[in-house]
Amino acid sequence: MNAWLAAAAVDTAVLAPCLWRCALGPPEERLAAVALAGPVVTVLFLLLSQGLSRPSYGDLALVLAVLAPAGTLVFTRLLAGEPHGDAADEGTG
Amino acid sequence: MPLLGAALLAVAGRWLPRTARDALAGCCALAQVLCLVALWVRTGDGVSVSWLGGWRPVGGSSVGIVLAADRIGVLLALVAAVLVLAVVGYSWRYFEEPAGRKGGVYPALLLLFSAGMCGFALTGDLFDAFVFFELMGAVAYALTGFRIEDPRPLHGALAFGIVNSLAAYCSLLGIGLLYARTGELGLAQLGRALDGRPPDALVRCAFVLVLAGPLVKAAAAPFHFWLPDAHAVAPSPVCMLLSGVMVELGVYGAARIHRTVFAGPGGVPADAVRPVLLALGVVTALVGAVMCWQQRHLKRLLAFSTVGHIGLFLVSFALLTPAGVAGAAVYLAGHAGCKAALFGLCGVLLDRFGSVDEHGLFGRGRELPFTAALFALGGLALAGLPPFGTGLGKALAEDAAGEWAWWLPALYVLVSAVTGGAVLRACARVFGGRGRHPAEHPDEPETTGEGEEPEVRDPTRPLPLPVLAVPALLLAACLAIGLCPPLARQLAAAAARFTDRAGYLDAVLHEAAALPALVPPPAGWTAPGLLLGLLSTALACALAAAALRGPLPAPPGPAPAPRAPPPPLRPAGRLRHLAPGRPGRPARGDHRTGLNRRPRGTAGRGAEDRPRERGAGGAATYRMRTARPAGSGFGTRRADAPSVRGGEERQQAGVDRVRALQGEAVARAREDLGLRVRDQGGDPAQHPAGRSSALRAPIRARTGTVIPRSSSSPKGGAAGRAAGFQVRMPSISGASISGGAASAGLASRRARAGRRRRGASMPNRPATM
Amino acid sequence: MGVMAYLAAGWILLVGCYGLVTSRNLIHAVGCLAVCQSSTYVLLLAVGYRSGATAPVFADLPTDAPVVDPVVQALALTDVVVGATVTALLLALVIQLRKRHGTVDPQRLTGLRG
Amino acid sequence: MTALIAVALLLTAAFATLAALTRDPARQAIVLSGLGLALAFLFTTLQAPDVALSQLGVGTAVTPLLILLTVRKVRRPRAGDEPDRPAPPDRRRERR
Amino acid sequence: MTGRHAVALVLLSAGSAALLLAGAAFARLPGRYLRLHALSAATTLGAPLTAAALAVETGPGRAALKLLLIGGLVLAAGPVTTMAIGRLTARQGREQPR
Repeated sequence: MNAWLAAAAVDTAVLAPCLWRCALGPPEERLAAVALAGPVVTVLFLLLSQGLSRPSYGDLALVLAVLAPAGTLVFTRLLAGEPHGDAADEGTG
Repeated sequence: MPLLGAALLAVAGRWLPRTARDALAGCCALAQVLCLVALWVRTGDGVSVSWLGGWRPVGGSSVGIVLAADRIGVLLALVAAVLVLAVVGYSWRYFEEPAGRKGGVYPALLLLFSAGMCGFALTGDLFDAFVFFELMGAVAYALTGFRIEDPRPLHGALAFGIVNSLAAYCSLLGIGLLYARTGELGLAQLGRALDGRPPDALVRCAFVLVLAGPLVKAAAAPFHFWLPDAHAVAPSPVCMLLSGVMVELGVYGAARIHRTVFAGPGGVPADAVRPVLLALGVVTALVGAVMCWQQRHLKRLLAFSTVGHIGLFLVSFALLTPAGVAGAAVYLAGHAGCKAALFGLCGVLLDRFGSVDEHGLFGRGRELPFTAALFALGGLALAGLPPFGTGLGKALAEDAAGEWAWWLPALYVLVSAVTGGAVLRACARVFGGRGRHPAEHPDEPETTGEGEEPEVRDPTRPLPLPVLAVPALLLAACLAIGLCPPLARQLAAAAARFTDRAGYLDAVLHEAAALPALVPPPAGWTAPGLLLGLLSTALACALAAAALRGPLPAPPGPAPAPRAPPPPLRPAGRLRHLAPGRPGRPARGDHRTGLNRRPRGTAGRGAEDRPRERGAGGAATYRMRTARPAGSGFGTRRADAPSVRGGEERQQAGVDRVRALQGEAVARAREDLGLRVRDQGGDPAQHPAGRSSALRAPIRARTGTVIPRSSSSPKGGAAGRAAGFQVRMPSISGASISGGAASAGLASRRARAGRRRRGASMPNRPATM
Repeated sequence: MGVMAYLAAGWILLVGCYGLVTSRNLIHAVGCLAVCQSSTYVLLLAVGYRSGATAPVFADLPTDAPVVDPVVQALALTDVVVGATVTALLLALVIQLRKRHGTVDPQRLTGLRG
Repeated sequence: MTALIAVALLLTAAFATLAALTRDPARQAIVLSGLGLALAFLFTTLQAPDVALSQLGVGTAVTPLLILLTVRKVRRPRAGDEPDRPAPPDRRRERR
Repeated sequence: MTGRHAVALVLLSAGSAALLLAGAAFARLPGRYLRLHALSAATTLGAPLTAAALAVETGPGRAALKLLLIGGLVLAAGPVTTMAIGRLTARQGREQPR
């Protein structure tokens, strides 16, 4: 257990609020929680790669750094105009 | 090989013409069959082992992936390949090919399916078995949804997917546990590794988990529910595959895994396994038989009979003796042939009449004597008539089971008699018009065969040859299995090999060339077997006769009094081009019940597609004019142009049917009006499809069709276009009122289908007839 | 750790199954299926994990370093791909269902089946 | 390291529970995305970066996207059907 | 070496503190727009600082460049996603006021 791993363990705590906020509210708030979790997990990957002294794990962080914002943007596109709530759910046709 | 063909087809399917695609698929399937036959010969009495990539075992341990074939496995693969070949031939002229872009998808899927099945049958590696299992499953979902015939139980197909996937994940968990325990993945290696340890709870847990997958796939008792729904949905040729071999592969997988991995001293003791599997099999068989007897939807009937037979296979296997396995193998091969043939014949009925409802088709099959003969033969074979392979297999299995418990042969006789009897009953009704006409009982929540979307809606076209030839050939194969004693003997030897666990381990791990000779169980006709087969057949005939004479339709239900003189025909979507003439029959009350809740595709297509060719505006036009606000151009235009072009011969051909139907159309239209008034008055409780559709019913009634959902604002171009599009489908009559299922997409898709067909096959003639 | 991983896998499976059987929406059911599937990943990888070992990627590693079991990782990879395929197919079926029935509620569907 | 794995396991289990208990599919898709992240983290701590990579792609991006697309298509069938229904106007015109 | 290590540790602790702060803010702040600010704190401070710490630790070279690239990516993507979510929140809030 070196400093990097310890930092990773500490930073994992940030995911708890993400989880908490992910459990509540309309989709856009949950999306904000996931959008926060993205950079956090990126950082975690970085720290892990350093702490385990495997530089190749850094690729994960790179992938996630590219993927997470893109995914978030696509989510916002898809959720836009989505009448949220179950009231507008299925049942018609 | 099939994988190669599938890839080739998927890529090349866009450009190749249809014939070439089918020929290519046929060649691939044929090549696969030939390969497997060669493998069968080469395997001989042993086990052929092939290590992929040349990772041969060193001193009995290996990390490579192994394919190990003994004859039971090859048999299964062979059956799968033959059925795929048959299905490719059957689908040759059966399906309308979907539009160009999706060209070769269907044969490609078929070949992929066969690859999955063969791989599952031949693999010697547990994880590979999982992968092939999932491949098989995924392709099966895709095929099931490929051309949905009966949209109502579609969620059954979805349940099929979800339940099977879940079971597969359970298997995977079990595999993970086994791996954790032993560090091996090959079946043989696992078995050997388990032999060295005392049995413990983890292994038992893994056993249950691993076997969950194949057993669910095999539709064993608590999980049988997905099968009939999926089979009712799937296109008939796909049903041939699903019912003929995929379900049986589940049994095979369970048997293989148990025999190889868990049968040793470190596994699960046989005394614990046997009662459980026996109970499962017995319950499955009984459930299948009883449910089979109650069905009137022919495909569901056949599907439940498959469930019943699966129960029988499970019982035979659960005996854990070579004789039982031999019986199951022969039975299975015979059953695959005759069940596939029966499904193929169902496809013929669907093709001709657009329905597979036993009652609705009453007597209509008289014009198809050859089909009738085949259907009856299939029913007899299902009941276990001696010369057929099913009879032989049943006799062998009964023989083996009789040694264990006296009542098991009785179970065999009962189940096969009931399922065969149900088929014979249906056959007599549909093709012979025997017995009293079944009464319609509209309030009964029963799945009928009405409302199917016929795959081929052009009955004037001559019946394509392969559609009849393939079932005939399959039945002949079934007969051949029974008539060819060497085959059965070989299978018996194979069964002995199958149960010889040590030999399998040796062959796989140490490449033992010569395996010890085994004493095969007897395989041949014996007097008791013959007698029992005859007995069950006689019982089946008696049951069918009793069902025809006695109160209908099924023993458990309350015998319904005939409520109204039932119509001679259930018009499955081809009455709408009749003139709005002659008020004839009294209004029928039963199309409120959800039997007809969907819009019928035929007339809608015709209306949309070739307005001037149609016989007349028909009932729906009549309805349209009265129901909609005046001045909505389509209905009136339609009524003004009732000229017929090129329909003479068709009318000659169908004149009596037309007469019978004319009045009904009008009656139906009137009924719709009355119904609509009631709907607007709003009595949601009476509405069969529940609250939501009742609320929407007035809207639908005004436009004569479904309009976009009220909540999502039918504004603008898209929705308006959709509505206009729909209005030109006058036939969405009572159907759309009484149901919640109509949708513009559906109707228009049919419209497109019709257009395609017309362009393809019958340039001159209305397809709706 | 070992026991905990098994427990976590079992818990995920159970929760997924619970969501599956109480689902009122087929899309939700498919999502729950994905949850169930993730339990298999967890189990497989936990089975292969060894303390103090590292990933079997030898690009930047001496070849005699202790590594975790590569077989389970291959299995899990296969599983991921298979799961994605199955999810996509099932969702396609759901769309079909919606087109035909106008609902994705299995209970309402059961009523419709009539 | 063990502590990290334990935390990741807990996190994964919590996300899974949440994903299974979220009834609305759109929200569930987002939670599934979070589950994918948690799983990827867990895999990395379990020394399986390649699996984590594919999980990032599949579990975090593709599956939730598929679900969201389905939700969209299901909620608004007209709009969803539109591209599926070419209904070639030329043929209809020539019929008339 | 130790000097560089110390700098890295300082940067790391700063980044971690920023992340933790963002997490706490995300949990505690009332109102959805306020919570979005927490998001930007993580992306503009936490992730780049940590990446910089790692880069300092590894020393100059291609690896450090990659780390900095990752940090820069997160930094650049942060405002964009925040803005997108904010716009989405605004739109949804207008359609269905809560």
